[in-house]
Amino acid sequence: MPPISDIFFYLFAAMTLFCGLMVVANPLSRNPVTSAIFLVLTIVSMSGLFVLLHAFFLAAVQILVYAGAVMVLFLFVIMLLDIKEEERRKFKVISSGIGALAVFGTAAIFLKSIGTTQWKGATPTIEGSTVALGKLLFDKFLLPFEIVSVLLLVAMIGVILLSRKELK
Amino acid sequence: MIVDRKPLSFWERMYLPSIWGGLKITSKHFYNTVFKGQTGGNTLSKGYYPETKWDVAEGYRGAPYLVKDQDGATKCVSCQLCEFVCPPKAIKITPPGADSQSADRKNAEKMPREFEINMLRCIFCGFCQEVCPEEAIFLQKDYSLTGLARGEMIFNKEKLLSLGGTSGGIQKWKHKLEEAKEQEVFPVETK
Amino acid sequence: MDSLLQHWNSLAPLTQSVVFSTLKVLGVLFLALLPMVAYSVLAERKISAFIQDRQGPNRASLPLLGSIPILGPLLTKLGIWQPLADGVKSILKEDFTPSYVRKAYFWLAPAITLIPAFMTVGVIPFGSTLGSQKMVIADLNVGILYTFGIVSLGVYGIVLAGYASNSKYPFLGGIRSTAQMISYELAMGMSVIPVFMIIGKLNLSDIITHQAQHGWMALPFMATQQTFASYLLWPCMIVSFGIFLVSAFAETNRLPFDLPESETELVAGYNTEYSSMKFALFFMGEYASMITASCMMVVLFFGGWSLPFFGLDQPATSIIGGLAHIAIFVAKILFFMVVFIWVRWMLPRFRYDQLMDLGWRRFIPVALANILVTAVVMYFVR
Amino acid sequence: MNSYQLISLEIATVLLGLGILVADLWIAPAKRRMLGFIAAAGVAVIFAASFSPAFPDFGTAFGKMYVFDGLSLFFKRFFLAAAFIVLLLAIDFADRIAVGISEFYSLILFALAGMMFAASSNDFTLMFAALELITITFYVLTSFQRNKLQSLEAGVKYLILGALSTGFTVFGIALVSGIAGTTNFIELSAKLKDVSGDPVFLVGLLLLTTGLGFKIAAFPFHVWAPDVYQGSPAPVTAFLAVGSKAAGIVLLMRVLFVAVPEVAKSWSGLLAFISGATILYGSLCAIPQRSLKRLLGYSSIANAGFLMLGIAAVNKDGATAVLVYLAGYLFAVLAAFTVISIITRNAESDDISVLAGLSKRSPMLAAALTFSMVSLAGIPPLAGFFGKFLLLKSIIKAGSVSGPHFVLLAVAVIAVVISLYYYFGVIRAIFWSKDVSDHSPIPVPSVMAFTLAVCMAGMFLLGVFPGILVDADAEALNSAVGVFARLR
Amino acid sequence: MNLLAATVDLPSLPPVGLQHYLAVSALLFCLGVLGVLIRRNILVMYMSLELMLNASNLALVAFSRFNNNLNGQVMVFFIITVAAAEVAVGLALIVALYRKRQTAHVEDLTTMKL
Amino acid sequence: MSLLLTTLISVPLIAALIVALIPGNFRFIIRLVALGATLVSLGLAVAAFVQFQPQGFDPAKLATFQMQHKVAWITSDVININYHVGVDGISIGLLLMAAIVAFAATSVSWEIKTGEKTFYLLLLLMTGGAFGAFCSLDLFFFYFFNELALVPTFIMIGVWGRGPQKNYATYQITLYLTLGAMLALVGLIALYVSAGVDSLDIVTLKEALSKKALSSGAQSVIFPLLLFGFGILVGLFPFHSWAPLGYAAAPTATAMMHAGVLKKAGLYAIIRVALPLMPEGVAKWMPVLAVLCVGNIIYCGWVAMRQKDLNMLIGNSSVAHMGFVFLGIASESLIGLTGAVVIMVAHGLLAALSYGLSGYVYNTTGTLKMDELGGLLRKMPFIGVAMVMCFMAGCGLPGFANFNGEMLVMVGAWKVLPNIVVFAAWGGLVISGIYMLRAIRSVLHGPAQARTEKVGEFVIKEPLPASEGGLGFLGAITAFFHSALGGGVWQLWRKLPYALLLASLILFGCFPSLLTSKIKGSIAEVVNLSHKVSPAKATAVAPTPAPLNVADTRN
Repeated sequence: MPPISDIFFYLFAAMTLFCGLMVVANPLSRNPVTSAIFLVLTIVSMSGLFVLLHAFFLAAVQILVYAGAVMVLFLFVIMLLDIKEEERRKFKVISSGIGALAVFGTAAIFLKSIGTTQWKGATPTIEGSTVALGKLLFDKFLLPFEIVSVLLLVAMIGVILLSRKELK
Repeated sequence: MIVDRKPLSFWERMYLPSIWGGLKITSKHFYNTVFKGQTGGNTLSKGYYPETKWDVAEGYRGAPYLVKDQDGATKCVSCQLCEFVCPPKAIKITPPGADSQSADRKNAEKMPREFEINMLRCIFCGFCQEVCPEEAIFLQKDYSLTGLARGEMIFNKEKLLSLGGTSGGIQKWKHKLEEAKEQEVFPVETK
Repeated sequence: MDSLLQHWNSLAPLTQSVVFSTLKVLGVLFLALLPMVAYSVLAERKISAFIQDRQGPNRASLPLLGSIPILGPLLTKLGIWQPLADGVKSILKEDFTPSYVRKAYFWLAPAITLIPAFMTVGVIPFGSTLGSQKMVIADLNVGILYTFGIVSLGVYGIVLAGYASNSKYPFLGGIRSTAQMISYELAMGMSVIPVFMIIGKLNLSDIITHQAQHGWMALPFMATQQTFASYLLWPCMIVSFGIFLVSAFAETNRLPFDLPESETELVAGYNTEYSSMKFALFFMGEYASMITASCMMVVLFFGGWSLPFFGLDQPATSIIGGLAHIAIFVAKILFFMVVFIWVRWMLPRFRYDQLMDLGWRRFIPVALANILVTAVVMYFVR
Repeated sequence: MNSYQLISLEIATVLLGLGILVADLWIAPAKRRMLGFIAAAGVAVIFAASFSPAFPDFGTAFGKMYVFDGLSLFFKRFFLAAAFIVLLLAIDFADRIAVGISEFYSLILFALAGMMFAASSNDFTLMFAALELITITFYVLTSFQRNKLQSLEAGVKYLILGALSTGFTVFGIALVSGIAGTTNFIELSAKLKDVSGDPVFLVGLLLLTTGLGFKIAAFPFHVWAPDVYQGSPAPVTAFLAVGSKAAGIVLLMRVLFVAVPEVAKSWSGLLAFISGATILYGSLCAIPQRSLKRLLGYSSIANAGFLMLGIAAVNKDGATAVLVYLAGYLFAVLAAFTVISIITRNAESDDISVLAGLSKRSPMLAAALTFSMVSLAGIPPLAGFFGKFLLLKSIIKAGSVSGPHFVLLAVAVIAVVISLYYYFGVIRAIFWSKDVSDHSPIPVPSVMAFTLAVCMAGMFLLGVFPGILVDADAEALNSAVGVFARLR
Repeated sequence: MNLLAATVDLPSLPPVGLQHYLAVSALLFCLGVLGVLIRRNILVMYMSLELMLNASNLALVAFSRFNNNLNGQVMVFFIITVAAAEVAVGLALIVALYRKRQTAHVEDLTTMKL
Repeated sequence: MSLLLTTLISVPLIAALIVALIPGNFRFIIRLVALGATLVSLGLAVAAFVQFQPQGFDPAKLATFQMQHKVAWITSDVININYHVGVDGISIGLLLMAAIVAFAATSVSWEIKTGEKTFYLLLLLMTGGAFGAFCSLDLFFFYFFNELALVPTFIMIGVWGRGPQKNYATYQITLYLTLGAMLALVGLIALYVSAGVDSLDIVTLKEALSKKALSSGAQSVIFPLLLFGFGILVGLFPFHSWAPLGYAAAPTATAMMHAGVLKKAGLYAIIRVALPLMPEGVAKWMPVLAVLCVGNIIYCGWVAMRQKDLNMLIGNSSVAHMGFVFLGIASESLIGLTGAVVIMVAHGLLAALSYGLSGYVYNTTGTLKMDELGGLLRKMPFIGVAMVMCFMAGCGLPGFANFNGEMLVMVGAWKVLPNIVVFAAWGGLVISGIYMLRAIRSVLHGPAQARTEKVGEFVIKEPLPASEGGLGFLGAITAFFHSALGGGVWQLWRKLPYALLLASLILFGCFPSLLTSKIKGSIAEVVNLSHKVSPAKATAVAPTPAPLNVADTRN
């Protein structure tokens, strides 16, 4: 009888991968909205995995930022642009097939190497406590934090510049 | 023409006075209703709707019905303009066929074999009345149409005519008939 | 009975907690939340009627209960049975699905709207303790983040409803709602940061405990031991609360920010094409999120279940105390529900650009400044 | 040593950017060009300040996350010099941008700050943050001419492939730092013995290299470069070709030579393959190009290959050669883009035919473009030659250790010949085009003339007296934190 | 636990460790790459890229848990932040392109060809 | 330590700088500056030639270079390069030849009518580069200067070149020469890396490698790189096709400078670097070179016979002449190599003269097709006579310097490569005789054709541009020179370059010891070093110790 967390792991992992697959290769629909919704589901189930890894803060942030903001933005744009053209296009079988083969090869390499790696880590004890994370962020990782803040400023400027109406 | 908006003053921009004003008004009404019993039912009329029916004023435009002229003849000539213009597509007219009675009076062009208004669809917009060349359809005072089944709410020609009553007006067919008769009496010399 | 208790005690602690959790979930959901939603609809109708010189629902009656002398007509007049009638109507009405909608999303959207609103309640401590059980379904360390996370998912329902309806007014409503909710989520999130700066925890139970001891965030005098610091921070908290309150209106799509469903412009926006139960779900979702928002305000700014009188600021030791705390909590929620409803009939709808302007150019800068000021004040206080 | 003193150059740059951004609010639109001068002057001051003797000694900051050593200082100066010239270019470019000229300047400055941080990063976290600052800024910059479809397409292509590279980089970082248990390069190198055999670690490192390969447009991760170079505004292309590429190179050097030196040695065959393929691909594809910017795009791919050559050598000569080569490349490419920017001002096309009769219309531009092409081709006495010389030397030196490098050497030689072909194609268009339709002299704004003078002076100075640079570079590498000093 | 044991009979699976998480993450990453390769809609490609970033997040959190340090989680924090910024810029760009070109399909980006 | 060579190199370069600063419409002044600079450097070269002390060879120690000047340029642990100039017997003759040709080339450049400024600038750069290449003792600088001289070639052919195949020729010459240069560069770097003395200074290298030779593996790689790299620069069969084409398309001065001077730099490098430093490479690869040089001599001679274009003929014959030099090198004998150097000098003068004359013919008649020319001897007596003499020198008539060189080479090679010498003699004497005489007949003799009907000799006179006349004092001086050069002495002046080249050819033809006495010591060292590793072979080739027999080379 596996521990309950393991059961949840398999549950969430299966859900993550299934929804991930549905994002990229949904046999029923090539509608971008469907992809987006499945991506939201992927993210939500992934935050379940985060919880299993005791990263509560990140689990919440994952949902808050990704599902709550990023994906809404995606959906917003998809709807705004009314993008559904791909449904009408012919699916290029050969090039896609080659791409898929390459990816399967890569996946095989990944899995093989993960399978053969010798992990010598200790038993996990760490908790993703918000306080510890915050302290680390403002102490050891202060510099990247500040850089990211500049980055956000840049993104803001960029978005405003790119999306504001043409003056002429 | 572009009219510039009046710039808001500082307090207007803060929204607070408006909120206060809204609060004052609503509280007053709330107090009056709850504690003084000054509801619309009490002050404007003598009760509430199902018991006390509302008297509509003159010129109220409710459900559309068909009307007859003074002679009891159907005014509608089945031109289907109202069917065409009806926004919710509530009107359905079946024109007379070759073998059916064309009109119930002399010298008229034709009348509808069937004329149906689906009152579930009708929005009382009045376009049909507006567009009718024969003044055969009028919005009348009925505002509360109820029924127990959908089928009941589709009013056919008989029902519409019976509900609509008589409306005089220009009596076009009568005049036409008279004109025709006059021509028989005084034939025009053509040489 | 004894044997039952014995059997219960013999169960593993985990099993016990699972059972308790299930009970709490079911209890909160079906005994508290759904009735509250139903009756807030009634409250809304009643209050709106009173404000507009009307009576409001006063006719729905039950066959037997309605004929009880005095009480029966009174309850009927108060509209107590109206929610039941509404429910039955929603279920029995024809569920009309237009032919052009995107079916899957059309069906999903109402459910997606309702679920987040209900899920949020999970972390809210609606009472101190009842017996040995903490009156919160899940006492998360990152409770507030969880709340915000789940709330942020609420927008999907509306967006999808707009998309699925495949018709212009719902679509515009959905788009508006997305932009509005994302914008105000930001202001809302920033407005509560000062609270956490002061308290230093993200756990909602801890927040209430802190307030019970040091005064409510928005009313610092509501404490047994009043501190100078909390008075110094009062202005900051007032600003925080103000922004939170207004943002809550926007987040729940309530007037004066009901742009997504403004009936005069958009013919009720995203739910134009919906009818019967699916519409009812949207309707319930809105009221559920109002309740959630009220809960959040109570927890964050008004001391949750605590009251600085009669020793009610300490976690309850008796069943009575526990029930009293729950009652206090519910009472506070009701207060805010009334505020929500009242405001709806008090203020006209904003224009969309005003709404965005208010969110982005007033609230966010003010919230940021508030964080800064709070930090400075805290630096000098400590 | 105070951490903040060490990052004072970056702080100054960011503050300058913010200042420009804020100053925009009070400055009349007509006078906004002035902001460009302020920005350029500010960068020049920062550049000069980096030579100040009062400047702090080398050291590390923020828990060894940030290193300030010779290598980073060299690259910082490099980036500052590049940004200075790019800003001058941008001033002239201002009237071709519909909106947001002051944002244009400040974005360049922010990208510059990102590059400077990248040069100093000694930790995956900092590296990631800096890299993303650069990349995201460039997403905006490449598509800055929103009214041009080309610019937008370039932006989207850069976006998708840039994000892809970010994905690779991040996953690589995850695996590498996860297996090693640390994100710090130096700590990682200390633990390298334990983990270097781990397949996941190696896969992660490969992904990381791939991601960085994208940034420098190395084969087979080069696909974005030609389109993006062609579509972007000229100053952005120039900055992309010089700054972004150099940032990729310095990070590649840091990762390979500081974090995983032993692995880098054993991978030199792979690196050599990438380098050779990049050189050959860039050179061959450049031949049929008609668009000048696209031509330079392919040439930049080839040049990325040459830079990889120095890295593939995995020795100190190679590292030095990379630095020398970059310095020469800087002036040559910037001069080329300056000229292109001036010429295409009225032409609205960057087809090679716009160069027709340039030698008559504006001898100065003709000379500048010729010199930059000659320098890029690697012909003395210009700066490009010495870089190629050192690169060849380093690879021959590495070749005396292992065999595949000789193949790489042959490829490099062939590519130089090919590159001469297309560079001379440009020179040919300048000097002896048949169908010259326009004979009017091209006005050269004084800013641009100054820019060209700086570039040409740089090219000649570094070409005739490379000693200054080589000494400085060797010293930079000697003082670099990590294992540079141990490289043979 | 025994509550579940009473009702569900699960097949015996190996105890979950780091490698399981890594495998999930690697597969997710590959799915992302697959999406970028086979889909031609820019927005879906971009979503696939987000999938790749998420895969990295999972790997980092797993490593963080099993390495007993928080570095990985900090990294994830940065990645999420940066990804959000990237998406904002990216979508703005895509919208700008759409306004100009009325397409969100990579095969239509053909202004620049050899 | 002497600044003479540095001055020599810098005079043209400084002049180039001055030209760059003069506005482009002061054409006459630009010409004057260029001419003055080349004249000054000619004087300096003569001075150096006179100053050079012929020296014997002491096998015990390495030769010292004269007039050395050394400045540290880059000293770091990555690379160590010094500016180091100096001359020995091999280079002094070439230097003088280069100076003569440069002056001649500048003099005949009156034909250039467009873009003079750039043209003279490039020509001066080329001159400086050529001087630098022959003087440099640091191989880096050798390469550097060589490239410096090569690049202007491409541009000059492209811009001022002629003929329908101009573009094709430009590309071909550019790519071939770059390929050759790159191969050579790789060879040089490999030499630097494997020599292990952290220097490219020929003196240091010689010293180090004579003590500890390169590994045979390194030698067998580096030697062919240098041989073929530099060989391509020279036009070694089968990499020669660029040369005739390029020269046919080049403007006169460029063809003169390149065919005469720059080509020699490659040969010079082979003799200077490849032979003495890598004896094992020599032993391995010399047979190959010997075979290839037959290709040069016979094949190119044969091709030359078929040419209808005068320039193509000269080009191919020039490549054929290079075959003799390769033969001399392949002989690895003192006499043969000395002969090779003599041919290099002689051919430099000869090629310059040929191209100068053909260029003149082209400019007056507008064609170089031999069947469109004819009767020029009567129309242009001076040019005609010079051309006859030039062609005679080309087919190896005694009295001209070429004869001495070819003779020496064949004598030197006879013992080692008798079969090849037979071919060479056949090619050099018979084939070249055939095509040269044919050229003389069709160009100079016979009836005048349509094109040559109305031409005369040295009648070109152009007015001084107004922009230069009105310059005050400077203008007065300019006007003086202009009238002096363009007036009474005009014709004489235009004859000067041809006369100078012809005179040098005859001078070295009649007094070969002027050259050989200077060359022999240095060549002896080269031969000695190139045989160092395989003593058996060395004795077989040169039974008597080489230095003692030097005197025999006087013919």
